[in-house]
Amino acid sequence: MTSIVRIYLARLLPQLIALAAILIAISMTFPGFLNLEIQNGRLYGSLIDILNRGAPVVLLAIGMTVVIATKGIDLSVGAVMAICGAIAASSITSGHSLFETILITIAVGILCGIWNGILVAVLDIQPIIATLVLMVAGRGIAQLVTEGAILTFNDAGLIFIGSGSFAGLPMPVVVWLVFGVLVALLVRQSALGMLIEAIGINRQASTLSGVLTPVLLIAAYMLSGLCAAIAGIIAAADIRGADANNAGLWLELDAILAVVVGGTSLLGGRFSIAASVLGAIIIQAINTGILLSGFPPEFNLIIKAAIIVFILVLQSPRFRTAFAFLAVPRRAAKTTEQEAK
Amino acid sequence: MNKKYLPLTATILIFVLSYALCAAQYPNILSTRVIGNLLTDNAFLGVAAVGMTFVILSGGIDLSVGSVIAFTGVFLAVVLEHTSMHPLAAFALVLAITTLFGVLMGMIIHYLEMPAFIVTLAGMFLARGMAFVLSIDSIPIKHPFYGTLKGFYYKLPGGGRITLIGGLMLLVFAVGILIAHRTRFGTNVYALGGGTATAKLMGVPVASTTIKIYALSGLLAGLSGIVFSLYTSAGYSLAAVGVELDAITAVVIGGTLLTGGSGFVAGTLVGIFIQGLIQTYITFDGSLSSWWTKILIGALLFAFILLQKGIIHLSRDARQHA
Amino acid sequence: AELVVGFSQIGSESGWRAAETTLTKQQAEQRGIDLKFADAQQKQENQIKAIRSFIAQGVNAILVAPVVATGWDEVLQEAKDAEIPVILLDRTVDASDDLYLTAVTSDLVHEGNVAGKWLADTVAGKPCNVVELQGTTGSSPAIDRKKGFEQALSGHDNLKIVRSQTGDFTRTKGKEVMESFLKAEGGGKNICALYAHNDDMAVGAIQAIKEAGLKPGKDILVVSIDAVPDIFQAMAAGEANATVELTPNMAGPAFDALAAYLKDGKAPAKWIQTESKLYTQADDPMKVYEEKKGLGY
Amino acid sequence: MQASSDNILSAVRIDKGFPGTKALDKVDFHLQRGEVHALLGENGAGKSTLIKCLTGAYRRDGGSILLDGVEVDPRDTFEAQRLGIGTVYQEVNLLPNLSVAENLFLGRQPRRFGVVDIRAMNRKARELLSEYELELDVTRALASYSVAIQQVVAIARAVDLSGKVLILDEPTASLDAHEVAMLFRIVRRLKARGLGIIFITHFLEQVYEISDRITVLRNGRLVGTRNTADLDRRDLIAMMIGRELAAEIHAVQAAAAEGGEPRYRFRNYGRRGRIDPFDLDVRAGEVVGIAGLLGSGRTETAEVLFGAHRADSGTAEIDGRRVELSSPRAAIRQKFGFCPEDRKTAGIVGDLSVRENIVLALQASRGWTRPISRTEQNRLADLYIRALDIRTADREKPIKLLSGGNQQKAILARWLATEPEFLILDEPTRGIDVGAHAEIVRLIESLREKGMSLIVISSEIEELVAYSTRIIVLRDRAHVAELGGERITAHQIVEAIAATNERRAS
Ligand SMILES: Nc1ncnc2c1ncn2[C@@H]1O[C@H](COP(=O)(O)OP(=O)(O)OP(=O)(O)O)[C@@H](O)[C@H]1O
Ligand SMILES: Nc1ncnc2c1ncn2[C@@H]1O[C@H](COP(=O)(O)OP(=O)(O)OP(=O)(O)O)[C@@H](O)[C@H]1O
Ligand SMILES: [Mg+2]
Ligand SMILES: [Mg+2]
Repeated sequence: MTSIVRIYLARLLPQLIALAAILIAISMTFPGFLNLEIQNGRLYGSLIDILNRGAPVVLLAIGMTVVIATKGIDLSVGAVMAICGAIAASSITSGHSLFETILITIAVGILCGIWNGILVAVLDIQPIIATLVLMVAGRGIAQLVTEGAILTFNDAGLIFIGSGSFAGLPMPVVVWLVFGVLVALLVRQSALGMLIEAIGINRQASTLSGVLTPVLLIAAYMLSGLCAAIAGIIAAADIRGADANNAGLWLELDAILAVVVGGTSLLGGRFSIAASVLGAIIIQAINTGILLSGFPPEFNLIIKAAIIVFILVLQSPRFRTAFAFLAVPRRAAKTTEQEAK
Repeated sequence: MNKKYLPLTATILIFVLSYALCAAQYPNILSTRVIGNLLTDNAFLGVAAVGMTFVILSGGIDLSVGSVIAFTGVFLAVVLEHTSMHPLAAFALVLAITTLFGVLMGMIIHYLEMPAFIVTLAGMFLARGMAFVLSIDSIPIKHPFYGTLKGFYYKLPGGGRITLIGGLMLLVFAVGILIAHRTRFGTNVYALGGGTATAKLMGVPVASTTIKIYALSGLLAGLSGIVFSLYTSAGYSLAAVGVELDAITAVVIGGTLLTGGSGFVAGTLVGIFIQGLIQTYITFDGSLSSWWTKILIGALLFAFILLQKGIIHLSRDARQHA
Repeated sequence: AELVVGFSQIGSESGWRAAETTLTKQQAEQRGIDLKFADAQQKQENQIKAIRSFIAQGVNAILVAPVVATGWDEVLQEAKDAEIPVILLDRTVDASDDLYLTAVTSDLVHEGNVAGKWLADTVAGKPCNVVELQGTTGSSPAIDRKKGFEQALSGHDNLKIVRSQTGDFTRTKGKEVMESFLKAEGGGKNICALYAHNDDMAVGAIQAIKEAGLKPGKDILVVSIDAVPDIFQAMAAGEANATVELTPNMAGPAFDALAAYLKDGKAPAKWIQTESKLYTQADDPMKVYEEKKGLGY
Repeated sequence: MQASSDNILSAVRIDKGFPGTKALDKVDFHLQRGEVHALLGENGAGKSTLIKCLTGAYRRDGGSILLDGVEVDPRDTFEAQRLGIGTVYQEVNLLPNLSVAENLFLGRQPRRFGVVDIRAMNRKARELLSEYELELDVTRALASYSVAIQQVVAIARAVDLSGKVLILDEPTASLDAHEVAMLFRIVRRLKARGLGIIFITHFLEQVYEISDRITVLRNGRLVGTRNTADLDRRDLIAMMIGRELAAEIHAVQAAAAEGGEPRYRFRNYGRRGRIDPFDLDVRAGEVVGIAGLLGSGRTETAEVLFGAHRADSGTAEIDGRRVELSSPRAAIRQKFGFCPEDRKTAGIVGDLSVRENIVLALQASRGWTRPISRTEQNRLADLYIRALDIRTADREKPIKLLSGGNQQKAILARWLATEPEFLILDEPTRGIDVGAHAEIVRLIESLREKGMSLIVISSEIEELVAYSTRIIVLRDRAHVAELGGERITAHQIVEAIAATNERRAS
């Protein structure tokens, strides 16, 4: 058991270090950053904001991780978020119950995933382009639902998902924590994880070994659609309205970034849900840090770019090997000495 | 016919067919004006897409082009406004900067073994950030030389024009085709796309090729920025958002595989025209709401990809049975 | 024959924009005009393409809502050469004014100014820390509304902008940025007023203020611009204090000017300025809300 | 040993370690001018690693390299090529997406006016390949040719690049007798020109046929260098595996299958454009060998049988019951198994561990909802690592880091773990060392004895003779002859291939 924990920690170490470094950097520029207090029965503070605001990207990153593990990519998640937010809002305003609304919305998200999956797995279209179709058209569909306006709602239940709290934590945090653990368990306790990795590494060999490649590929995109649906509900519930024009806009890039910061290769194969979640939190920490820093907004992008490059350099295999060499220069020097004699 | 020309042929076929279809509905689409516009309006995209083609052929991707275009425009506007530098000198300077930017990204990608997607994503943030820092305002460029350059065009019968930038795009494509298919560098690009490890074992200079590819993309993004600044006579930090996706789409519609190693620069030109045609068609129709516009663009994109797949599939089968 | 007018719209990035599109279509329909609509997806190059296409089609007139002020000379010249009148909607351009017939816009700087004046008058000399939610960095409303607001504040040393960050004109970002403002300024105790470049960001920020346990509209004054329906609901609930109207009906005056011009060649004034009306809680917000909510916002 | 002036290439005390493995431990190697030097050793002995260190593909940890008595340090393979070292690396290492001609001349394309002269390049490519009796469309992508042809192209490229030294790492693994003979003619010619040639193979006949000296590695260490003429086969094997081998391939005739009803009955089975319809019966406890020239359709037969390419004509029956073998999954459900020929692209799942590669097919057939427990996975992996003697530091090592032969064994293990009843092996002994070779042959026999039905494709006729109860001969994508019982001899098979050849020719 402890060895499993250790393996896990070793895998997540770079991400944990990066996150710690960023948190420390922010708290140095902004002293009150680490403060936590209880307010209205829920935890309140910048750290909680990071977890809360990070919810959509965390959720998207969970689905994206699995898709990327199959050597795919899903550019449509932002648009699917918008569609699902719009569906949720219009369903709740047209009188459906909360339960029905969530059910319908999730079904729509999964349907979007199936569409992407069929394009990739059955029609054999390259994932970037296959999902680009829905990325472009999807936002149009979302706007069609809301007719370009922000569709507001007042259903207390739906709003609760966005800004309520449970056990002292904001609901979005509870949702992604529970969902993340569920997906991680599903993937790792079943054989799904390994089979998906096999497909991502060598699709042909996997198919020849009897892996049900198309079905698993579609399932991966379905999961991504599901994640986008939940993220869409949270985003809409957060502002009590569905903003089809802006919900999830460019979030697909953040989600991909989160997966990569989490150390999953874009070439497919080995993946870790936990690491991607950490990656998403790192990205949100950067965003929140920038907001707290008080720099003029013109500098936002430069700061973000610089920090990302920094983290990625730290994680790059080359840098790590160079670091490993620095760590053992003594022994190496000794052997060469001996050889000289 | 050689099998490798199949995607290209399919793309051209689809373009010709759909052009004919559009013309049947709106005869005006055949006017030289529309054809001239197709060249001029897509010039900056075309120039950037040539660089993107090389990057994608090598198995990489460059998400920074849109931001680099914006940066170039703002840089030119600021320089021309605040100094007495001649535009040509400013062009040279900005091209040097964007090329260097590409070199840097290439070096990070190669030496630090980081995925191009992420490195260029950071590059995208950085370039746009630099544009913001230079100026958040949109700055008009009033230098008389710009007027001179715009004065160069070839008037077609019927009111259409082949403008300088439209011609420049065709030239860039011609040079791109030459580089891709008739130089050792070009073959090396394809070699990288076929597999970096193998290419390395075969003696391809992977480091210098990778760096040159991103340098070329940076150079062409810069050139595209110049074209864009000529096109709009202005520099604006929010310009050209998402152009990288348009360029990637054009490259892929043009029959190039995103996995690298297979495709044609010429295909990208057709891809650009197909996208331009979609836009023109939608404007000519003029009855679509904002949302239906998006949905239709997505649907047409899908239709093109599907058609391409279908044609390739059919002709493969036909040959096998032959 | 009926009049064919091309309309190049920026896109559909906000409810206000959707309302403008709806109203333009309505106005065209009322006048029996065949409106050719082109959505530019936020891209200037698409707008230029659309205008060129309109010219190629030979429309009778062109409406443009320019996404940015610069870069229009060439294409406007082409329209002029083709003798097609162009009318600018809701934003002006940086080009010689003989290239277009007229511009129907509000004055963005003035809008910021109205908001600033209201705030200065309301706090009446008391010291007040203001936080500002900017629009999309680099967009002209963000730049001008900031400028106008700052102009109104100059000379009032009691008013100080302590934090200013972009909220991208969206509710989500408005809420997120406001959350960090509240944290950064002692839980909101140091903030006396919020100025948002549009109502959507204000609506998001109001929620953030409430979730932080403060009362928007009282603990923190809220003033914003656009006058979309939802802000009137907030005003009715006492959670927002004032908004400056940017009317989405730019097309009405534009079509009127066009009709006059086509009828007897009477060139309208180069600038038809729309009113930047200030609404406060005193203006029966619920009634305005009811009026506005059917307009496609 | 001191580097003599006759040495064209010397490697002194080469060290190379990988995380967890010491692949080369102070290895000395001296190659003389005008000799063919065989580099031998078991799978994973470090042969390929030594080659890669010599040619700059890997950075060595220590030691020096002398070329013509001058110390050199090729930083990459490009530099090695410039120094006159041409190399064929193990597994075809060419670019499938480039044309044949581009592969041959990559990096040194003929130029005119600064641009590549494609016509001249294609002409030169055709000339080059005509020496190898290959008439190819050199403008077509390499991927459209079979592994064997790709191998010949790789050899042609390396030979053309080798001014001083030619290195061949298992070049003959996918070649048949005819191509091998051709290759040897070329090697002899280069040798006469004074080149030094390093030759790695697991075929000992070839070693004795062509090499002058032999160097043997074991576990990354140098065992010794001998003159081929002075070293007999038994001693050589002992040097390689560190002990006496009981028997290599026992060239005993496999017991003829008892009569009885065939379990598997394929009628008029085929796929247009790939393999002509054929009839095939396989009984339980029978090994059907498939022989034929390169590109004769052996692999295609296997793929159609396994459903990797769906048959478009004919029927398949198992125990008299009709079955649809429409996909690998369907075939696996009927307890089929298939070890593909091209292990790099169709066999291994590179980044997964040896354990995961072994359990993959079993897990796939159980479905994702019924995971094999970790303990069970470990048990299976350990079982087959031991049973097939897979050389790996531990079962968690990514399979791509194993040597080629050991990868092959792991794929075999993948199928054995599913306990198949009908196993198709396409070139199962390719790239496998003598010891393991004998083991695999023994394994095939024991599987047959247990009542399994096997189809084995091999280019090694001797080997086919050893274990087949029946042999099918293919030519031009058609099954043309069947040999059984007494008629299974190497001579008869060669005759059958040749006879059909003549019949076609006439
Ligand atoms: N890149 C690598 N990383 C880690 N270990 C490696 C790597 N390449 C090879 N090895 C290990 O080094 C050892 C030597 O491998 P090598 O490929 O040189 O064997 P070989 O003698 O060529 O075997 P074969 O006959 O099977 O080709 C093996 O134990 C292998 O697992
Ligand atoms: N001499 C040749 N010239 C051109 N193409 C060839 C030649 N030999 C084989 N091919 C092609 O290579 C493919 C290989 O077929 P297949 O794999 O079934 O052959 P095989 O008998 O298994 O041979 P191998 O020894 O390569 O495994 C065929 O599709 C054929 O078109
Ligand atoms: Mg080897
Ligand atoms: Mg074969």
